[in-house]
Amino acid sequence: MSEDEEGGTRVVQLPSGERLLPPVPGTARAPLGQPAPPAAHPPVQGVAVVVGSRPVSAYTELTIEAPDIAETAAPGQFVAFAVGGPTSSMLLRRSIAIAGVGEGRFSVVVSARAEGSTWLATRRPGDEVDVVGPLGRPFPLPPEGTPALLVGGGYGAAALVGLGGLLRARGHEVAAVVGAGDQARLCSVDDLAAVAAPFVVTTDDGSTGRAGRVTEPVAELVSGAGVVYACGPMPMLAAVAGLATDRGVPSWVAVEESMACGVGVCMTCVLPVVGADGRSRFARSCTEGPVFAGDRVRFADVGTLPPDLVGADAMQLAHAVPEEGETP
Amino acid sequence: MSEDEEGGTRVVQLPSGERLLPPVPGTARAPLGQPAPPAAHPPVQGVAVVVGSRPVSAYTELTIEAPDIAETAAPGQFVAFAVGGPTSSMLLRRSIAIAGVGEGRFSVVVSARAEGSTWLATRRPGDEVDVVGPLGRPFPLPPEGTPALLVGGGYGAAALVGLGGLLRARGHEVAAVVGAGDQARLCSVDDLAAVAAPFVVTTDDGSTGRAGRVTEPVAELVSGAGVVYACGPMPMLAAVAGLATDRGVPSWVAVEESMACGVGVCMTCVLPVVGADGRSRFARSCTEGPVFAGDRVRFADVGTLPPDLVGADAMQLAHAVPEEGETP
Amino acid sequence: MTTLPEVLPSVDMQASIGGVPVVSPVLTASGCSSFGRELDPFFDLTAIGAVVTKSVQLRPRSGRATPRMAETPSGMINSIGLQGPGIDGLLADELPWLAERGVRSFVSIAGARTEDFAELAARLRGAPGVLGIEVNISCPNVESRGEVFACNPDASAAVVAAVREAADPAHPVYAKLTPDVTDIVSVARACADAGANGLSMINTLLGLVIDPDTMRPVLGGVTGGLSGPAIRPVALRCVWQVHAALPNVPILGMGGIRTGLDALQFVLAGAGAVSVGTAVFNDPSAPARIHDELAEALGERGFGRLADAVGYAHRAPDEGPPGRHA
Amino acid sequence: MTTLPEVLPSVDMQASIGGVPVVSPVLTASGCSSFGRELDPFFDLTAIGAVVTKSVQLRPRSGRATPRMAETPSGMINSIGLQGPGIDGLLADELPWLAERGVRSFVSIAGARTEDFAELAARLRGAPGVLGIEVNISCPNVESRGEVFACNPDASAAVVAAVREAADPAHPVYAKLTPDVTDIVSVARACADAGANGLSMINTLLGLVIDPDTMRPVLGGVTGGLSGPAIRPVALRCVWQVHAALPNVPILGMGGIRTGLDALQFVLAGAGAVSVGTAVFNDPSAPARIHDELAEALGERGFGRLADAVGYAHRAPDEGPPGRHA
Ligand SMILES: Cc1cc2nc3c(=O)[nH]c(=O)nc-3n(C[C@H](O)[C@H](O)[C@H](O)COP(=O)(O)OP(=O)(O)OC[C@H]3O[C@@H](n4cnc5c(N)ncnc54)[C@H](O)[C@@H]3O)c2cc1C
Ligand SMILES: Cc1cc2nc3c(=O)[nH]c(=O)nc-3n(C[C@H](O)[C@H](O)[C@H](O)COP(=O)(O)OP(=O)(O)OC[C@H]3O[C@@H](n4cnc5c(N)ncnc54)[C@H](O)[C@@H]3O)c2cc1C
Ligand SMILES: Cc1cc2nc3c(=O)[nH]c(=O)nc-3n(C[C@H](O)[C@H](O)[C@H](O)COP(=O)(O)O)c2cc1C
Ligand SMILES: Cc1cc2nc3c(=O)[nH]c(=O)nc-3n(C[C@H](O)[C@H](O)[C@H](O)COP(=O)(O)O)c2cc1C
Ligand code: FES
Ligand code: FES
Repeated sequence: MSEDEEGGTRVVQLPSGERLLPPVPGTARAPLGQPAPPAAHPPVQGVAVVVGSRPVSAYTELTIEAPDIAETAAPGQFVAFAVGGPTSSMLLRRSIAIAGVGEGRFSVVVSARAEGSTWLATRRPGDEVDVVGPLGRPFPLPPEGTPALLVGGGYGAAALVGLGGLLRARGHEVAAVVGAGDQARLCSVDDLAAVAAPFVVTTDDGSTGRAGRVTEPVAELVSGAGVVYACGPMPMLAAVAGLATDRGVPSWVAVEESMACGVGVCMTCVLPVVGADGRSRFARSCTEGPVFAGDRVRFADVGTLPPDLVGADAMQLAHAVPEEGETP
Repeated sequence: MSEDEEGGTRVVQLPSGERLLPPVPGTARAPLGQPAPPAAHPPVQGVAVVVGSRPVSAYTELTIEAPDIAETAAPGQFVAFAVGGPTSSMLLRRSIAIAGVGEGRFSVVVSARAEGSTWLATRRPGDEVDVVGPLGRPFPLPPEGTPALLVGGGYGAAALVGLGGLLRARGHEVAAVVGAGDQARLCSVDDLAAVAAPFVVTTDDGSTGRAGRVTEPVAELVSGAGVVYACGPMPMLAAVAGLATDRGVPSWVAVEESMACGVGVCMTCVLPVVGADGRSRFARSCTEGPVFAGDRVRFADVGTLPPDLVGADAMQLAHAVPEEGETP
Repeated sequence: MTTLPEVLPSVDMQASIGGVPVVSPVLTASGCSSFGRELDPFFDLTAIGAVVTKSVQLRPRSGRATPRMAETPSGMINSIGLQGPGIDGLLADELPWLAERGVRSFVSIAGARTEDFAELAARLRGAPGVLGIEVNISCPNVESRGEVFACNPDASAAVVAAVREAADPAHPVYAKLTPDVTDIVSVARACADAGANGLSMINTLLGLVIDPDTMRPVLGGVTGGLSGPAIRPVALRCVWQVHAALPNVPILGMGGIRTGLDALQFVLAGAGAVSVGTAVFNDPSAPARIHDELAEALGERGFGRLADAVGYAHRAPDEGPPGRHA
Repeated sequence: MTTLPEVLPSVDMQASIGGVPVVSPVLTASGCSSFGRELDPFFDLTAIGAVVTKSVQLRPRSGRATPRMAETPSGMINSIGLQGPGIDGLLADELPWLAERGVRSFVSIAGARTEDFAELAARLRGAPGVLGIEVNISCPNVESRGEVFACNPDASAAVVAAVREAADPAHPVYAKLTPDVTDIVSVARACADAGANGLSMINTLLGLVIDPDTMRPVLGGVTGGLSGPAIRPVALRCVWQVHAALPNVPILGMGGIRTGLDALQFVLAGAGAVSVGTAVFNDPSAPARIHDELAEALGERGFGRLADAVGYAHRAPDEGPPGRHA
């Protein structure tokens, strides 16, 4: 797993010995989790007013007045913001998970990274933002009575708060593990502590909670869970999904891939996913995700072109012939 | 003359019968005014804080804390602002005349036109702006005792306020004519009224003051003046300079040409000007202007390539041969 | 769904794609609206000229490994690798969905050999709702050591002729040109002479971005295509040059169109219709918005019909300002 | 004058222009800093690699009628028409001013015939403070119906050979290439084979903007050159391709450089030095700032010397992350 809570590492290194896919020959394996079903409501686009902004550890929580989004969003979905204002040189939207909804408003937790997310994190109450949402597929809910384990990394924990509340309201037992590189990059600790027990906090540097990665407490808690939900950096998702799959527990992960459009038209946000027919394809994380069954995502192959992908054979040609401008 | 106070019209149409240059053959003509000398101080670049913003008729007056600029600027000079913030798609600076200086601050009057000037006009106290200045050549001051006539059009009047005060402080008689399309586009009326007598206001639509152009009162007042200073749209400058020259009165005009750099390195801001040697050249309005002797600017030729310009002969070649991409 | 502000009733926005009338001169751009479905929540797909579908090849393609894009100043570069379902998937799943809803599709096809293009065109005969065919010749030609077809007038002409021959005669065939050539007019002329009913201009410019962290090219494919407002002046120049040289060849203009005034520039330069690509990523309802803004801009300038504005910027210097052209 | 923040002492920023050492790899770009004087108030001109002077021709030129520029998204187009004092004015007024202050000048020359270039190069023999000659071959060639020299490998080679022959042997000669060609590597190779000591890349892209009010092209010259951050990915692609094909030919990289990280991309792609053009209009002290930012960026990435980073992005996939390259 990477040190980098804000993501960016593409090739996932799992703790040695662990393999996610394909299954070790001869090993008994549960059937794969179902693909997450699409959302019930289509997205809308419009200008919305920022009604609240507050620092949340290393991040900024924005609250935005947008009844049409707030009233239809489900946990696991995200929104996409235009950034930089009308004369911006930044054309692409920034995708941000919905952290909470209520009273016609929704909230997001923004980590100021490069220029676009920094612009977003510096919006103040009264400012207007152009936002599209709710986008993507929500976390599917488990059968009645299933105990759930929630695992959040960095600002990813924020996306689990709504889910935690919903599960508790429906009578599920909820456990949670929340981790980050250090105390400042922990997020939504109080909100998740209020709905989850046991509730474990980890930091890589031990600045608060248990020292180390989320994987240790997850390994301890997963056997007691009937379903695992995870949101955070890709290496964490890979590890958590791996632990769940190994124990035969279904898992749902909300992935984070670089997105140009957020609405499914550009094909930039793909990752290799095993489809309902058992064949792998490059699936769009914006419209076919961001929530995928944890055992369907081929984490180890992210950033590569696995030869068994549907249509990978047709690419050979392109690879044999150097395209204009590529080095031979 | 054009209706458009905010400029844009390039080919100057003077009231019929009037010709500025070349002189009507046989007409006795005074020697041309001297080229304006360069400023005493070089420009500086830096970030400055907006300390005041207020609406001034149809415009916005900004006050900016920048001692290094405020303490060296002379009337007629301008500053150049970067616009749109760090992620702006607008690369070029916007040139704005300095309207006043004092206490380490300078003020400008901004007309929100397209995106860049609109961004500038919406800056608020506390905001930071990146500004270069003071730029260009100031208005040369007349010999002691010379009565001066100031003529301002639209927001151009603002650039004359400092000059008016300076002339009065040095004991000159000062008259002024201030005009605009309508009342809302008049500017600096009170400031100029305080230093000038006679003081005449005109509006094209008669919404306040005398109905009509500034040219009528200027024609009446120019004979009483020993020097004329004008700032405003190009067609107004052409007409005022023409009236002054015809009466043998020297004039100084502060021109407004589209500028990419404002500091003299790009050659986009040129107009045909008669040089000290009597030959015409494309002169940069940012560094050789914006203040020119009114009888040196070939207003009627602006936007054309007069064949007698130094180096125009070398362009024939380029014209004979269609360049790539030009229609034949 | 965005409700459209009322369009000035005085401007007739009917346009033509190679002779086939369409209700709007605004289309999507290939690869920037997938097969149209995902934009259905954002605007009425039947109110634009057509959905230009993602370039399809004979076989399904996985596309390239990620990363597939990088944002650049006022633009982006991409290297998707033509991920898509292949012609069978297009005919089985995508075209019927569009046709059922009355959405016109302008089908973009791509191949590695001249015969691929011809076969694709033949397969589209009789397909429901197809308005015509856009031939994406900005692909490497395996038979010419991977040289891009559109970089060579002869290779371009060969593809166009084969497609025109194989295609349904009712389907106008547009050749989509790359700006990455020394002389775009010669490629345009070769395509027109080979039977193209129109020209789509421009495809992306070849570009590269290096990641300052990895210190290697960002894209898995090393180079990628630059698109967005950054390239608009280049696109306008191409449209201008080709319209000046071939005033009777219809042009579908594109490259950085984000507003109605941008679209107006393309129309004035000679485009009879326009495609909106990268701007959709910023604003998924851009095609409908741009239609309305263009109608308004034309009306404000005294045009009664879109058709009268096509190529208007080429008028001789002594032709005065526009009157009402109704 | 901007006071420069202290440069990381560990990075050796010495660069070379065709073998001649310079204190900084950052230069100005021709036509974007006039003859240097106007930038003197903003930074120390002796602390950059050189001032690349506005392209000069044999005779003084008035340049074109205005308007000469239009702002575009993250860029601008210009059509100045090479306004300038001619070689006599350059030698009499401009070069002595620079030389007196110890500022190195990289003199850009332009012409309409091969002989013009040769004569200009000869005139520069012995001129004070001249570091070398940049040959702006992106000009129309009167002897070839106005085709731009740089669009044709043979015409480019002829100019380069004539200049190399006529120039002071101590003056490195760089050919400045246009990106508006199908195959920039073939032009680059022709120039290198003809004796160019290096290549400057890229000149502007041919573009056009239409004024929505006049409904005609904005520029007096109809088309103009597109520059600024908008074109950076195209410039980087050109540098990458040419460095990949001709790894031993020095490259002066330019096109949209605005920050040290932008400059770093050019260096990693293969440029031994860079020119800063349009960014100067936005920030007149940009060359000095970019020098400092580049030094810092190199230091942060473990490079001890600029020279070690040149072309670093081309390393094979199995070569690991950078260590310290001192
Ligand atoms: C489904 C989803 C949910 C997310 N939720 C959150 C959240 O709740 N809080 C938060 O701070 N961040 C979240 N992110 C990450 C966030 O989108 C990126 O950090 C942000 O886009 C980076 O913008 P930038 O201007 O700082 O970076 P730049 O690198 O300048 O972005 C350039 C382009 O790349 C895209 N991009 C770069 N990194 C990412 C990324 N990791 N994911 C998606 N697109 C990317 C941007 O959208 C933009 O188009 C989420 C991403 C996804 C996909
Ligand atoms: C010496 C001088 C003094 C000026 N003083 C004032 C003033 O006091 N108040 C005021 O409101 N305006 C003033 N202007 C005009 C002002 O610079 C332009 O209105 C403004 O740049 C337009 O910016 P925009 O973003 O609205 O227009 P855009 O058309 O989007 O500008 C695009 C580019 O063209 C340049 N440009 C366009 N029009 C002009 C112009 N008229 N003059 C110079 N550059 C232009 C811009 O600087 C920019 O680089 C002055 C201009 C000059 C040359
Ligand atoms: C992500 C992406 C994918 C594209 N895919 C295709 C494609 O499959 N076929 C094609 O002809 N053009 C493709 N293009 C090019 C566009 O159709 C269009 O020609 C180009 O992007 C310029 O227009 P724009 O600036 O409006 O995007 C693609 C562009 C982008 C940005
Ligand atoms: C206003 C302007 C004038 C230019 N004049 C010249 C010139 O005289 N000779 C030349 O070789 N390049 C000229 N160029 C091109 C630049 O030197 C440079 O190659 C190009 O602008 C790309 O770099 P940039 O994006 O940093 O500006 C000019 C560019 C601009 C913007
Ligand atoms: S971000 Fe465009 S398809 Fe997913
Ligand atoms: S604005 Fe650049 S030279 Fe005057």
